[in-house]
Amino acid sequence: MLDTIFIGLSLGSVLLLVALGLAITYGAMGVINMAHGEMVMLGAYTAVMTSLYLGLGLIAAMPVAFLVTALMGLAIERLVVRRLYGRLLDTLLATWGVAILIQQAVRLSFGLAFAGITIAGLGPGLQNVSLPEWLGGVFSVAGSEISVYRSFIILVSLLLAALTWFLMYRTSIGMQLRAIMRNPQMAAACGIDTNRINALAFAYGSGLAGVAGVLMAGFKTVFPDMGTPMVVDGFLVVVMGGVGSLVGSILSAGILGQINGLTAAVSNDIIARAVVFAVVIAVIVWKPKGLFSYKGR
Amino acid sequence: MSINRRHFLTASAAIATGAIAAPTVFSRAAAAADSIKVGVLFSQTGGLSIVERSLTDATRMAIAEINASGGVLGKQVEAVIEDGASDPKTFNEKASKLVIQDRLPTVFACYTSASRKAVLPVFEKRKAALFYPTYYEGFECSKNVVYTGAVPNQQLSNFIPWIIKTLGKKKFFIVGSNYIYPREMAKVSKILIEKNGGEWVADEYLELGHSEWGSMVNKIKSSGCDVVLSNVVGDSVIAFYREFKNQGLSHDKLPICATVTSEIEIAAMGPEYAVGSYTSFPYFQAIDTPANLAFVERYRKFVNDPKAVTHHALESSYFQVYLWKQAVEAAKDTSAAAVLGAIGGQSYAAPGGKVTVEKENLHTALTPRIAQWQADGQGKIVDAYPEPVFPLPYVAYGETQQNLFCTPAGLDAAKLKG
Amino acid sequence: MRLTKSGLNTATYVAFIALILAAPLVFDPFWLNRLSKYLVFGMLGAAIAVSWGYAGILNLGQGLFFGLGAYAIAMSLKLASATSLAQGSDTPIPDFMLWNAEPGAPTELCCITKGSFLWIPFQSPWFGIAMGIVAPVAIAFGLGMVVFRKRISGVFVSIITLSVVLLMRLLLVQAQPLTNGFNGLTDLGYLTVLGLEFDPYMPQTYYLVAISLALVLVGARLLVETRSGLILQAIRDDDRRARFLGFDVPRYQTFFFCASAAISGYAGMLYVMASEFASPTFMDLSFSITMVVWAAVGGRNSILGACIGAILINMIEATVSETPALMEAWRVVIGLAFVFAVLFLPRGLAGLAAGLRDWLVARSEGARPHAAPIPAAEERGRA
Amino acid sequence: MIQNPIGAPASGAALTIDGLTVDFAGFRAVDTVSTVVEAGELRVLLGANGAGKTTLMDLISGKTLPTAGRVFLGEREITGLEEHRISQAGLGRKFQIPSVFRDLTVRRNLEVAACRNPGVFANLRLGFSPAQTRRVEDILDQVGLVTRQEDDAGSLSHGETQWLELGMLMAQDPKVILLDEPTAGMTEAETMKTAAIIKAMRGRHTLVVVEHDMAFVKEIANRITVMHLGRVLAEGSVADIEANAEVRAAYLGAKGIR
Repeated sequence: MLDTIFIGLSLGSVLLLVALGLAITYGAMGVINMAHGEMVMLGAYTAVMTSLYLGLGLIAAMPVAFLVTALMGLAIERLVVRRLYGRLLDTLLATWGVAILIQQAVRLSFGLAFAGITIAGLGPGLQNVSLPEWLGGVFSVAGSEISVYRSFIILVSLLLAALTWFLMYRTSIGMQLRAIMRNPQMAAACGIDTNRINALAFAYGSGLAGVAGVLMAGFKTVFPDMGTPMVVDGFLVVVMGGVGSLVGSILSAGILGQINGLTAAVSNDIIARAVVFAVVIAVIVWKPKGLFSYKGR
Repeated sequence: MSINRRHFLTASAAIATGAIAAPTVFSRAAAAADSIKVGVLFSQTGGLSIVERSLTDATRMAIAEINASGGVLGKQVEAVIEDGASDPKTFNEKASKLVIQDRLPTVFACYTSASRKAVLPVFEKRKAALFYPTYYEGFECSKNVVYTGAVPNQQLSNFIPWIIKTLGKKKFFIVGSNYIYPREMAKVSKILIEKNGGEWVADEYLELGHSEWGSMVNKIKSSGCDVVLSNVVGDSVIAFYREFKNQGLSHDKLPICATVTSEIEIAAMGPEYAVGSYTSFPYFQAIDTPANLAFVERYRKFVNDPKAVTHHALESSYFQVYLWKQAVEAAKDTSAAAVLGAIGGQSYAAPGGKVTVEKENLHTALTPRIAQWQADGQGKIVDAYPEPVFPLPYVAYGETQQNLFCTPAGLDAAKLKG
Repeated sequence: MRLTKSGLNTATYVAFIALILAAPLVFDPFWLNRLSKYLVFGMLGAAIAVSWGYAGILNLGQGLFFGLGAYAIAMSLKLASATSLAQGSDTPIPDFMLWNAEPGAPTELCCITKGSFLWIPFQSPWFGIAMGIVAPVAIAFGLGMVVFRKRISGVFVSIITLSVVLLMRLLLVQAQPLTNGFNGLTDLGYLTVLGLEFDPYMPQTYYLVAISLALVLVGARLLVETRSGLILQAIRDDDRRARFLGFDVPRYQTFFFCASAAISGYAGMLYVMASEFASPTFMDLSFSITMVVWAAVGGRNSILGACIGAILINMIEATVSETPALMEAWRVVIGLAFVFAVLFLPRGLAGLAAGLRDWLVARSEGARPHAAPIPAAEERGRA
Repeated sequence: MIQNPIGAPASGAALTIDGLTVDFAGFRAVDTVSTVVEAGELRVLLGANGAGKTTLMDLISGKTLPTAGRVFLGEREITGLEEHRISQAGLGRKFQIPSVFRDLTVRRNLEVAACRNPGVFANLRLGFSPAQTRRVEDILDQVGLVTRQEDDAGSLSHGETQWLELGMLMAQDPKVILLDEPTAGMTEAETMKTAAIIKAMRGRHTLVVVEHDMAFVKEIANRITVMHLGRVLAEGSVADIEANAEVRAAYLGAKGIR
């Protein structure tokens, strides 16, 4: 039983990793960034490349990945998203195009494949990252074997959530961002540089996705399409939790993780996934604003 | 009807060239007249391109070799390559382009069953020949397809008894991706397990492409099994093996015995996660024969990648071009009917050993082998059949070499009921 | 001659329909078949314009309706195929059911696997055709009644439709003994109506598709021109205002959602006839999003525009992907095209055409256009 | 249940409000408000910001559900019905922030409002009857938007948008119309034109108007209801209210009505 709950917790933490960035870009900025999954993918590739060429380990790869994907996010915000504020559903379509572009760029080693140059670590193939010794294996708690790496992911995702909370609620940038969330015109009128704050927030959200990618690389396959299914799950978490509510995203990731883990334990993973979809649909129909919406009503 | 259509074709082809249909301008079918054109259709893009690009490469390599040694019937072979984009819809469309627009009698195509099923109507109704290089679930008896990959009996009939008798493992946990191939492999396995005195404790499935293995591995841990039979495909494989080790399981005590895990997946997951596990395939890169070593060498040179791996479907993609060449030369004709008529009985000394296309069902006799994965990412062959095994696509229904269901006349459906 | 907006609009429809009906004079059977698939996609574009452009409902699960239509007719055609008749049973039975069934199960549709009796009525192709419309409409109706009654709008509708299509796809693949799972339904018979066999490479199939598309375009256009269509657009602009004018908003939304579903289901059926297979990939998320992008590029507020957008993008995709130099890069080209279309053509190609139209009208009136082009449609339903 | 001080609606009453109360988590935005608006009357609702005027309109028109109390339109009870049902029963409403169909032309806006039949199937027909067309053209004329009829409503000025919304209410032709600050943000000239339109609507409709501009109020009002902190403070003719000491104290301050 304990290991089942642990698995649920772990599934939830993986969901949260992806959803955290979305909670910023979608929840706070209203941008449906379909390329978020590709940010995760780029983060994972950063882990592959840094270990291949710089000999960096998983931990050291995290800040690098954060930087790489944050810069990428900044570029996307500048070039695409900025032109689409207020056209929520159009951001979905444009970033879908961006997602296709990024995927194919990685697959073609950023165009170098045309010149016949292959770069180890890129290209269409499957890549991987080895875990450091101390993150592999298991430890025992009350007779249950608990995976070290999964515990590590839970820890990191909670730390990142706490960091995000701190940035949002305890710094002036976070306060400005929350002001923009509620009323962009008013915030601009109050002298908040909305362009700058939006760009920073988008970069931060993308950077979180990059860190998530590094952690994914530690136990999943790294390949150009890896991000696509993740972004859907991430959106479900954020919408169910209540758009704009960080705590809501955290709790809904936890709830969906446990539902998934428990259902998978008593029946199977396919049913578990179906149940997760059904729960999300039911919650949105029941409470369209999400479980923990920051607005009243 | 056929006269009608031909008339229609010639009448409209001329107009079409200059018409708004710009795409016809790019048709490469109208190239040099004294070459023999064949179609090649695998995914160059999308998720499956990971594997399928290597199949295109192997096919191109075989064609290049054939051309270098004088071609077929004195003519050069020219490949018309299209991209299936990992999507059955696109496979269907491109297959109809190759067969109907470019009028190619023979196409080397498809990795997944789903894509093969999507192109099948194009080949069957338009009487073209499809060479299909992948191991698959069986249950097909098309007279327009030459199957050069393994069918369940060629992967399992040696594997299951070997696991039970040699490894001494008796309690199977069967796990697979949720589609027809793993389900059929499971069905055949269960028959064999029970026949050999073993038992199976679970038969579980995950969505294709699923990469979250936490729950499943936890289930395996608590199931009390002593061996895992994996029919998991694609990138899920990697996540599976990694999770398996991360949750503290080891192949020494609880080996994964797989039917799909090939050199590609092993290289992608990092060999340390697979050391000690087993796979059953007719071909492994590690087959230690001069022919195979030379083949691996040539392939690496061809794709300009000194670390490129070879695998079962890749080898089949390669040798099936030679089988086609032999059939064309035997018939002295490149038409689909001639190729399909002459292909039965053709044998070829493939990198992995002798292969023969059986006259009865156009499937290929292959040599089952079992390999144990080593730290260098190569399989060590631990068991091999002394000779190629006859393919039985309907083995789950009790098909035997003496009592074939798929015959030159087609499928004998009456036998399915028994 | 004085040009009018509506006159030019009608002329565009007439010209387009004349063009697709004349295509067999120019194209060979292969391109005709390929074109018929693209016309089907064009029909999907029109369906999206109805629900997105006119009703403001961005359905990210349009593939569900397409897939249901496709499976409905594919089930009938599967039972009509030669192999289904040759499975050693008195009644036709799909080959895959035999090898998915438990050993020793009776080889009858009634009871070979759990739920296989659902296939029995599909022995009549008319039932399959009817279900191809009825099933999508029924699901759209149920979904609409719940979602729109609860006043869910905008991106939340999108998320719900997206979840529903993913859920249905999951169940479809899971129900392998009934649906052949991931491999989908292939090896189908031809639909034969009144002795006319619809071989996908014969002109009659093309004409079936082309005439269907013409009817759908005209029908959809008329539908949105009715008072109900007008009220629907009013609801899209401001549902609260419409409510206070006395209109039962959810009913209007559900009605047009169903209309869009019916068109998509019909398109699914035609696609099966043109391509001879049905696959769960029709319900892939990427396919549903791709459809929306077609409509966005063509012009979400224009039925004909969205339709032409779908046809054009597919033609370009085919051309680019069959150009050897671009074999691997064609997706980059397509991705870039999407981004640019969304950024710089918010009203799609139809917006360009409308600008041209207004310019022509203004010129023929001898005056300069009196109003600037309509600004980009505001996104409704921001949370 | 709150006691009913008025009882069943009197015949001749267009709108009867009986003990209407709404409680937002302990805060009573509208507290046992009762009043009767006679058919053909133009009633002005007066009150400071937060007095509960707009909330009262929300409760009448079905936007918000009341905690207690009842609303009658004529003799029919409309408490708790959905907005479109209340509207079908004969109540129209203009919002404080003008609300029109921005992507439709001015004419189309009025045509939508003139579709008397609410059903989706009943409206599956093309075009409008000559009578409806005439009506739409009359209204265009009355609200002075004839020259702009083919423009998108989104391109109208603030004042024009207000007039269009008033025109839509005319086209809808309900018995009772609620107008929430019809002159908010208007210039002097625009206000005068609005007053003219509202006067023209009088007689044909019963009107309830929320308004701050006292000059405007004096121009149009029959009777005034003053609200304060969610309750009715006073009700009477313009002169009555101007003379009312309680109103002066609570709302108008010492200076009285200018």
